[in-house]
Amino acid sequence: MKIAVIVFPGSNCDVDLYEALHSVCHADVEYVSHKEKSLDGFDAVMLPGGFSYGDYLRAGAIARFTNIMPAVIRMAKEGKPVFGTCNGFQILTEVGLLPGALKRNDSQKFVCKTVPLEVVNNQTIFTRQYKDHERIALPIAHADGSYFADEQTLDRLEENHQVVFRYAEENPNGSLRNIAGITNERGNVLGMMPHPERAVEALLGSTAGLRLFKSLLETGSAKVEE
Amino acid sequence: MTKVRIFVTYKQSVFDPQGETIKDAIHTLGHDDVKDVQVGKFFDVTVDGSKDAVEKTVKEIADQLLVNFNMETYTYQVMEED
Amino acid sequence: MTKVRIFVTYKQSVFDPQGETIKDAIHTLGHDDVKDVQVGKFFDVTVDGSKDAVEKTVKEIADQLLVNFNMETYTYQVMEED
Amino acid sequence: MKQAMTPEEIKEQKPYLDWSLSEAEYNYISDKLLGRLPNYTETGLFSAMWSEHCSYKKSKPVLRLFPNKNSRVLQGPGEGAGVVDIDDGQAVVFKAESHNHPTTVEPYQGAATGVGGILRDIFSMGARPVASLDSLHFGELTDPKMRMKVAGTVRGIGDYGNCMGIPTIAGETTFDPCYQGNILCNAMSVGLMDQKDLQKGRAAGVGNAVMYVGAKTGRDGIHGATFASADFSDENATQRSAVQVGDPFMEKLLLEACLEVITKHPDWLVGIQDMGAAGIVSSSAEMASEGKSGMELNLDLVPQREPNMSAYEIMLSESQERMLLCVNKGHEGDLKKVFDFYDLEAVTIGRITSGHDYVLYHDGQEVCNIPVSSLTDDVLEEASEEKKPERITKAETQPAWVPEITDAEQTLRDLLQQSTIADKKVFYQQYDSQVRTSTVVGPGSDAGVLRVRGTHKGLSMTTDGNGRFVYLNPEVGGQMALVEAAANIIASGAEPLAITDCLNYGDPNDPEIFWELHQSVKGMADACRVFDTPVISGNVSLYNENNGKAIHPTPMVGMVGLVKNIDHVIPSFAQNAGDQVYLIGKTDDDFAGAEIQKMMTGDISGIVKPFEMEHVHDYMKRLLGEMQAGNVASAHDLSEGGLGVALAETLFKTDLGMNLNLRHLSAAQLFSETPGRLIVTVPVEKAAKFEKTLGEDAQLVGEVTNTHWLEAHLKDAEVNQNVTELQKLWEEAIPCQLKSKD
Ligand SMILES: Nc1ncnc2c1ncn2[C@@H]1O[C@H](COP(=O)(O)OP(=O)(O)O)[C@@H](O)[C@H]1O
Ligand SMILES: [Mg+2]
Repeated sequence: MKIAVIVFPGSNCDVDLYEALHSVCHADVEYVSHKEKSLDGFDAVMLPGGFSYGDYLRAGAIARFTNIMPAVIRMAKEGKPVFGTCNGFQILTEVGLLPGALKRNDSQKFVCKTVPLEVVNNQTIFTRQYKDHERIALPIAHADGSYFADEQTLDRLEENHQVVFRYAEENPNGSLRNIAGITNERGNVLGMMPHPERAVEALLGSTAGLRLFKSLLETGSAKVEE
Repeated sequence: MTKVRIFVTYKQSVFDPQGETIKDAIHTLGHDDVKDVQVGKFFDVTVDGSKDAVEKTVKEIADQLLVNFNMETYTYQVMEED
Repeated sequence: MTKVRIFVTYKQSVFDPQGETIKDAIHTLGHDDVKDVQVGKFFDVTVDGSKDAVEKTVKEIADQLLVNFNMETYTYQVMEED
Repeated sequence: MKQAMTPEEIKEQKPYLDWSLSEAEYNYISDKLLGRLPNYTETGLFSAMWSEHCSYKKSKPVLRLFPNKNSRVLQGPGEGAGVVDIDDGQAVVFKAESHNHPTTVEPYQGAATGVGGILRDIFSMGARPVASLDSLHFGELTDPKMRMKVAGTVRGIGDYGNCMGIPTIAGETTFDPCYQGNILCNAMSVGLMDQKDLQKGRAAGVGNAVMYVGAKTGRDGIHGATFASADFSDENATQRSAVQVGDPFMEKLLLEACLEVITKHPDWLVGIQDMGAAGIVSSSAEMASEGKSGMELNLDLVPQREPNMSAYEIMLSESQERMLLCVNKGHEGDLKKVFDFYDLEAVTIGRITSGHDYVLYHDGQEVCNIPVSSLTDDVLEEASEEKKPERITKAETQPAWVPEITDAEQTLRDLLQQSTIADKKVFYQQYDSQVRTSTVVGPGSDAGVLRVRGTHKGLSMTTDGNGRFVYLNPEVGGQMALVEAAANIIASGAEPLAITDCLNYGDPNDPEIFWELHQSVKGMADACRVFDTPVISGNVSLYNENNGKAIHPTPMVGMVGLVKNIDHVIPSFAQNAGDQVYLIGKTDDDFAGAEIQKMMTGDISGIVKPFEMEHVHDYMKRLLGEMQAGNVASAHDLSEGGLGVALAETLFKTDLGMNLNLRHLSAAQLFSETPGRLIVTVPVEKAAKFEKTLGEDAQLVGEVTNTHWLEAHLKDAEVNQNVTELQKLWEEAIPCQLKSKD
C-alpha cells in the first residue's frame, strides 16, 4: 500500500506521521505538497496535525481550499482510506468529508497530555487490531478539539457506529458525547484529535497507536466496498 | 469601495464557555450589573464594486470561508461607501 | 436591561497577521474585489441599570478587562433597551 | 528627503539623549569617527547600534571572563547561536534570549516574539530547531494582575512554539516579589544540523546581492533595542503602540524556505542572519562587518506594510519574521523561486560594494554614508564603577539563620505548596512537548531529553538559575546556577557539553548592580571551567527595574548535554521497590536564600556559603560513569526545598514509597539547600559496584518500598507521609492560586 502524507503550509506533524509509517512500520510513504493536484498511484492518504495556515480564521478552514483537496475528496469517494489526525481531522470536517466541527476547547487553552480512550468500534479498517471496547491511552495536543454536531447528527453517528474513539475518563476539551474520533458512514475516512503517530515507539513512552497503522497496512486491499 | 462588517457568532444552541468565563471575570471585578456576555468575531472587509456586487461577494465569502455553518451563523452591516 | 455591543480591534499601526492570511485565502477563492480584511472581536453584554450607569459599566469593563490597550482599541454601540 | 532635523539642530537639541546615546558618544562619533555631524538617520542608527542591547558596551569587559572554547566548540559567541560537535558530522546549536521588557508590557506578544526571535537565530545557522525551553520569573500569584500576566506569557510561549511545531520540553518557573514590576521571560532554542551546513552572518563578494526575505516592515518596536536598554517605569504604559506582533505561521514558512536553500543550494548563499534587535541596520551592518565589506542598500525596495515610513523607521523597525541573506550574484532569481513556493517575499534591496562604507538611499537620495565599522566595532566600551553592597558586608558579620522546625511533616507539606516548588503542569501542558516525535523526557523531570533520530544519541537540556542566591552572594550564586544545571543534565544520564546564558540584571550604572554582574559572571565562568562547559552563546538584559527598584540579579544558565546511548536515559523518579536509596553530596546548614527561609520569614537574608566546586564536579563525573554503565535506576537533583521536597518528587507519579534512615540530619537540614546534591536509587545487585565508585560521596540512606509512604527518621523528628496526599497538595497549589477570586 502506498500512502501519501499531505504537507500543508503550517503542517508540522507531517514528520511524525511520515516517520511512524516509514521508520516504524516500514510502509511505502511519500510526502505530497498541498500544491499538487493529483494523488494518482496512492492507495491511501493521511492529513497530518499542525497549524495549517496558522489556524487563522478557524483550524483547517483555509487548508480546505488547497489544490490537493479535490484529489483527497476523490479518494474518499472511491472508498480508499483517508485518515486525519488533529489538524487533519479539523480539515476533514471543514471540507465536509466528516460531519460536525471542532470548537475551541472548553478550557480555552491548548492542552498537551496523554489521555485514556475507549476503542468504541474495532470493526473499521483502522481499528481492527484493537479489542472491542479496549482502553488505550494516546497523546493529545490541541486548542480546538471540542467536537460539536447537532443532536440528530450525533444520534446518527452512534447508530451507524461511526464513533470510533471516545475519551474514557476525563473529557479534556468539552467534546459532545466524549467523542475523540469518528468515521464517515462508509467507514473509510477516519478523523481523530488524539495522535496515534506519537505513540508508536516504546522509547517515547507508548506503542498504543501502532495498531492503528498496522490495522490499515495489514489489510491487503484496504478499499472499503460499498 | 464599500466597507462591510460581517459578524460571526456561535449558533444559539452551541455552548460558548468563553462568554461564561468573561462574565465570571466581570463579576469578580464587582460588576454584578452585567447579566450576560456573548462573544463573537467580526470581519471588516473592503470590497470594490456596485452595491449588488458587494453584497454578492460578502455572501459568497461568508458562505464559503468565513462561517462554519455547523456551529456558526452570521449577519452583516454595510458600514460606509465611497 | 440594555444590550451593548463592544467592538475591539487592533490599533492602526499594529500588524494583524490573521487579516492578511484571510485576505489571501479570499483571493484564492477568486474574490479579487476584496481589497482589505481586518479582524476584530465583539462582546454583547446585557447590563442592568440606568443609561448612565450602563455606559459607566461598559467603560469600566472595557478598560479593566476586555481591551488590551497596548495594542487594541474599542468602540461600543447600544443595541436595544427595555 | 525629509530628515526630521538638520545635523546642526541635532547637535543643538540633542534628541539622541532620549534614544540613550550619550553626549560623549555623540561627540566621539562626530569628531573621531565621521569628522562631521551625523544626520538624523545616521544619529538614529548610531543610537540603536550603540545601545547596550546591540553593542554590549557595558557588559563586554565582564563577558570576557567566560571561557568559550574546547575541543567540541565549532562556533562560540558572536554568531546567531553557538555550535557544538556531537560526533558523526552532526552538531547541536543553541542560544537563549531574554524578552523581559516586551513581556512585562505585553505578556502574550512579548513572550511569543521572544520565542520567534530565538528560533530565527537557530535556523539562521543552518540548523533545524528541535526543542525549546523557557525560564520564567514572575511576581507573586497573590496579585490578580500578575495572574493575568502569567497566563498571557505562558500562552504566548505555547502558541508560538506549538504553531511552529517545535516542542517545548523543559524550563523553569519561579515566583518572587522582586519580579512584580518586571517579569523575566527567557527563551532558549536548540537546533540540530549536519556540520557541513553551517552558516555565518556574513556578507561579502563585490556585486553580490543583499536580499530581504519574510514579512513586510512596519513601524513595530521602533527603538525596541534602545527601549530595552532604558529604565523602565509605569510611564511607558502610555507610549504609543510599538508592540511587535508575532506571526508563527509566517515563521514556519520562513524556516522551511531558509533550510531548503541552506541544505539544497549551498552555492547560492554567502551568509544569512535574522533581523532581531534594531532590525535591518544591525543585521546588515553586522554582516558587512563580518565579511569586511562595504554595503549599499536602497530602502525604497524594502517591502513595507505602512505608508510614508522614514529611512530611520525602516532601518530600526523590529517587525518580526524577517531575515537578511547575502546571495551570490546571478542566483537572486533562483532564490526568489524557492521563496515564491512558500508564498514569501524575497527582494534584492542592495549590493556588496568595494571599500568599507555603509550607504543607504531613500526616496532617491543618499541618507547615510558612514564606515561600517563605526556602527559595529568602534563602540566605546564603558568602564563601570563597582561597589560591594552594604547588605553583603553586613550579613557577613551576622549569625546565620537556622529554621526552628516544630512539625517537620507540616513544613514539608507547606513547602510543596510554595508556588516556586509546586507542580508546573498547568503551565507546561499548554506547550506541545511531543511534536516531531523525538521527546524521550518531556517537562516534569530534571532535564528534557530528545533522541537524535537515526542515531543512538540523545540530547539533554535544562534552564536553571536562582536569583536569591545570587542576590545574597553573587559569586557563589553564579557558581550554583551552573552546578544546578549540570546536576540536572547529569541526573538524566548525559554528559554536560556547553552552556548558553541570559544575564538579567538591574541598571548597570548603579555600582552595586555592576558589582553583582561582575561577581556572578566570575562565579559562573569559574564553574564553567571546572565543568568544562564553555559559554557558546548568550544574551544580556540590563535595566530590569521598575520605578527604580531592581530585580534580584538573575543569571539563567541553559545547558545542553550529550546522551551517549539513548536507551540509558535515567528517569527522575523511583523505579522498583527494593532499590537502595543514596544521597550524593554533603548536607549542611544552608538556609540563606532557601525556599524555607522565604516561606518562614517572608524574606531572604544571610550569606550563601562557598562550596567546593572541584569536589562536586569530581563525584558527579563518577556518578555519570555509573549511570552510563547502567548501574543507576533513577536520579533527581536537589534544588528548591532541599532533600525533603526532592524525596517527595522522586515518588510522585509512581506507586512506590521510601523508608529512610536520616538520623545524621536534623529536621531543619531536611530543607537545607546545600548545592551539588542528588538523590539516586540503585538496584541492590549493582549497589556494591556503585558504592565502590562513589565512595564517601554517596551515602546509603534507605530503600524504595511498595507502600507509597514517605517514611524518614531524622535526628530530632519523624516523617511519615502518604505520597498520594503530598502529591495532591503539590499538584493543586498553583491551579488553586490561579482560580482565586481576589
Ligand atoms: N516554564 C516551563 N516550561 C517548561 N517546563 C517547565 C516550566 N517550568 C517548570 N517546568 C518543568 O517542571 C519541572 C520542575 O521544574 P523545576 O522545579 O524548576 O525543576 P528543577 O529544580 O529540577 O530545575 C521541570 O521538569 C521543568 O522542566
Ligand atoms: Mg532538577
